[in-house]
Amino acid sequence: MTSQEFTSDEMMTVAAARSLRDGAACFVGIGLPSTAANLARRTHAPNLVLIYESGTLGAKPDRLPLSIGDGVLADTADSVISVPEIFNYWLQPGRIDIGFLGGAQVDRFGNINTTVIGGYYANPKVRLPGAGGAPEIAASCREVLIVMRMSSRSFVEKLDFVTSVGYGSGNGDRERLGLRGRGPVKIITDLGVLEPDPETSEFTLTRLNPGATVEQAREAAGWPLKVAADLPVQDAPTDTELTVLRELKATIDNGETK
Amino acid sequence: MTSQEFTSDEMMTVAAARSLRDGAACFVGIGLPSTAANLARRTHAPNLVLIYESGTLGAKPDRLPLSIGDGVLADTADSVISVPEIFNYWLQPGRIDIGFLGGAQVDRFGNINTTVIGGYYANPKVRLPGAGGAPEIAASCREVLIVMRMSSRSFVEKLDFVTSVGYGSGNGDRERLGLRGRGPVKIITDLGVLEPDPETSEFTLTRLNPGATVEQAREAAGWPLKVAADLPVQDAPTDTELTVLRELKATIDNGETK
Amino acid sequence: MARILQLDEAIAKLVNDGDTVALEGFTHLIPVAAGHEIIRQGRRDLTLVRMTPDIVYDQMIGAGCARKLVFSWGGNPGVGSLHRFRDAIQNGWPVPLEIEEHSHAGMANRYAAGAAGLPFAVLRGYVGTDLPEHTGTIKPIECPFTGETLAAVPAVNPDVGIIHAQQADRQGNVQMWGITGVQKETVLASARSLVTVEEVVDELTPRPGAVVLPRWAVTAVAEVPGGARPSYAQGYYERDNSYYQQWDPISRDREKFEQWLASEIRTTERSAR
Amino acid sequence: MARILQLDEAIAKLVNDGDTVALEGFTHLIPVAAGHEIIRQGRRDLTLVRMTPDIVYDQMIGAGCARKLVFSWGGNPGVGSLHRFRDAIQNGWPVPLEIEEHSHAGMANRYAAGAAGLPFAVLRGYVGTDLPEHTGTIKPIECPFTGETLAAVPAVNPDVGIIHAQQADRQGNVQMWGITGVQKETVLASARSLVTVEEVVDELTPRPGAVVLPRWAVTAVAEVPGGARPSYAQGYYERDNSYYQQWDPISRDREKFEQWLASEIRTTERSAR
Repeated sequence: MTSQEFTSDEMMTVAAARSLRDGAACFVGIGLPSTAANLARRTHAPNLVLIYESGTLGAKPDRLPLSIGDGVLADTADSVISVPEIFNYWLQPGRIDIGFLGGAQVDRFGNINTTVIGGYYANPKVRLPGAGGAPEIAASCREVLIVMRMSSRSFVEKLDFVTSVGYGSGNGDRERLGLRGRGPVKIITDLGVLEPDPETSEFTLTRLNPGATVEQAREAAGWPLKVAADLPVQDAPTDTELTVLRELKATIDNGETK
Repeated sequence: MTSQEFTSDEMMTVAAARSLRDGAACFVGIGLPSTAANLARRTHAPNLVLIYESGTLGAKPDRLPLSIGDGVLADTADSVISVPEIFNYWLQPGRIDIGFLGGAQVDRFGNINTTVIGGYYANPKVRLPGAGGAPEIAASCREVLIVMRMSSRSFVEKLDFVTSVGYGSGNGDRERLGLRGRGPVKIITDLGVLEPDPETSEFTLTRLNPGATVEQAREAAGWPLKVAADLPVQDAPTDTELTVLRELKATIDNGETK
Repeated sequence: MARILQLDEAIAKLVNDGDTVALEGFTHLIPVAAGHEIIRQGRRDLTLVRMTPDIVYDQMIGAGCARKLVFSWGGNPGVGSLHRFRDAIQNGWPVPLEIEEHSHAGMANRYAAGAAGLPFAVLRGYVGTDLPEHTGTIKPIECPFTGETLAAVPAVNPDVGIIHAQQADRQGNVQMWGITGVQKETVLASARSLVTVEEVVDELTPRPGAVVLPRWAVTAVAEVPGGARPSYAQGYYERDNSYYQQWDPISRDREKFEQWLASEIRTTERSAR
Repeated sequence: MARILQLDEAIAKLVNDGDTVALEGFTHLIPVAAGHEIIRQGRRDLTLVRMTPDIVYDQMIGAGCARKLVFSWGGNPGVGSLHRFRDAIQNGWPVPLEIEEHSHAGMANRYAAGAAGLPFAVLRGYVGTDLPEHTGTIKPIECPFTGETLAAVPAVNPDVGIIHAQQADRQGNVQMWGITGVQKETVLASARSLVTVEEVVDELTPRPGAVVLPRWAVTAVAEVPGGARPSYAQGYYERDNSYYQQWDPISRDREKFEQWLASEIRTTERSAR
């Protein structure tokens, strides 16, 4: 526990970092996932293996990388390999323990949209960046962590486009589709943590962030949010976590970039 | 022309070396092909690109390599790559100009057997090493040079096993099979050189070695050998060719090994 | 055998209207100067291929060079959207833009198949997503041994593949190091290739992690110091992160973009970036 | 996460009777000592996989370890036949040996598919040859885009993949350099893996052309100096060409071979070679 103030973003980052067990191989995107992974590596998980889709295996950056292809990743990696190799030899066979995903929209089964919003595919209201590595991260990592701020615009009843599959239309769908990873095990948000119901695979609020309420969470979900009977409050960031996190953030000057 | 004595092996090696034009990329096996390629690189083809299936692109050995995986190849190569890459990215797309093949048996269409002789596949009279890189060298190099000593045991009416395809059962077969390289353009032997008839693709004696006779060649072929109307005698090895060849051979002490 | 040319000469010789052109570089070593030269020479109707179209493709699309984009992630990394790209898709400005959209794994495999001389690649991908519904170049394929269904994607074989590397020697052998992405595959998959380099040196010194492309696998090399800016060239210069942020307001506004084109590309012999 | 073990301990833990085992190394870095330890521990009914079975496989087959051999080129390089291999195929001595025969391109792709978690690989291969008639693991496959027919081969996924490398660090990260063949694919395709190394060092120094296998992709590492003899380990020792020639008369004669087994393998803790 901390005596310091902290932001909801900091709470999300710390919650994500805590989800990374020492020694795991972690497929990291830029932004919050990279910050969380580097925080974990500096706190409870010194042997966390950081893998970036640019082809760096076991990067050990001494500052936060500014992009997934930052030179500090290549300089500090155990091995730098090609992009085809990272996807084919490392991601696809299920060698990577944990993958991070975010997106513009998520549904109750942890499916994600990073492609288009509104209108139709050829002429959308908002054109998002697209798939990138996400569909195969969602399919092949042993576990996936989704990190997104909650709002009824992003936690939606129905996705405008399925870019990456969580549990499809519910329990058993991953097996039916032949997806080999376990799927998303958490959605880490600014209000709390959601976990899939073991029976239905529907994401259910299982933990609140300090200061957040169930009502806020319900309002920020575009579907009737299920809430666990037992709803503990997450531990606030510790002093150590906050200090290390802020030191890390201070290593980048002009914003994170993918 | 030379004033020196030379062996029929030396004539074969020199004839093979002369077939390699400067700047060509050449897929080299150990033994005579490697000797010929290194001879060419030291005489008329200083920019010949030597490629060995062990993954060395542009090797420039200062002595004859003792095996296709000799350290001198890796040490002097422009690039050392994996075995899957050499076959997939370099050989298969038809990037390599010339490939060498030899074998225990060849037929009149330049098909080659390096698998089994006599009996049947599961219990042959002689079990040969097998395919190695040959089937895909035969299929994908822009041109193939076959180098073999002539004898009625090796130049046969019918192969006991087709390991590598020349012209199949005759003209047009390569196209029908979808093989993209041009096929074998010469069989270089200890008695002379055979080239495919432009109409039928049947290998025809087109050049004699100094001292060899048409009768010897006919006797050493297991099929009724066709002979070109115009049958020049190849130039004997020059003094330079012989000197360089013998210097090269002197760089290896205890025999060539694959 | 690689010829060493000036950049303008190389683009003039290698890139024709209507070609399929891939400029690759994964965050690192993006061949930006070559893209600017394509704009300067007024190429039209290109099919542009790139896993991660970012600023340089936004610029080429805004300048009207492209009729189609084949990609897997399009954005201004860390900043937001590519507004010229969106304007072309949504409003057909300055010309309509068709898109063909894949995932990174799919695109990487398409290049790898292209480099390997195969007509298609097989991967575990796209399953359960909406991509196959909109992208014709994703089809199911059955394993002839297990009966399992996987995804097939066709090879990419650009007419011209363009990359940036740190060094070439005087014979045209190329060496790059650091993050090298899908650049080797891009060159090998393409009918013609151009490598812009930071410098031409007498001899390449072998380096840990370096990728070497022999001269006989490359069509042309052009010495273009700073040719990857605002991206970076490891060992030469850092990424100019502020440029990516400054691009956003220019990209958002057709008029500002036209001004940028006029002052930074069309009236200069070589762009400052 | 790689464990650093003694060779005998590693073989005892990793290799079981009946397993499919691949010992790879293309001329360079052949894991001969590991093969000898498998003989010493009396493993039986192995399916042995190797692109280029040479002396060490002749020895393992002669010792009766194998029931099947999957390969693409079998011989004593530059010397001649593998006589123990031939005796097993033709006379079933000491036990019958089944074979599954491919080309190098096919085997390399089978390992690559295994490493990539795919059930099969596609290549331009085998067309017009007699191999598909005798090898059930070669099948035609049609490109879903062009209709062209290519060859499919199933992935190889050994129970145990064994390679030799120059170095590992104390955490079990492995580095090899020089000709590295299909060794990375062998480790990645296998359920379990053993890397024998010339030496365990405090820290791996990056080298040009080096292949690194991170510790979490390797099951066990064993320090076995000279473990690749009579093949070579670049930077450590040269190939012992005379050994290959001396092997021929031993291999030709069952009795001499039995004597060799007794004196060089079964009665030694670790073979001199």
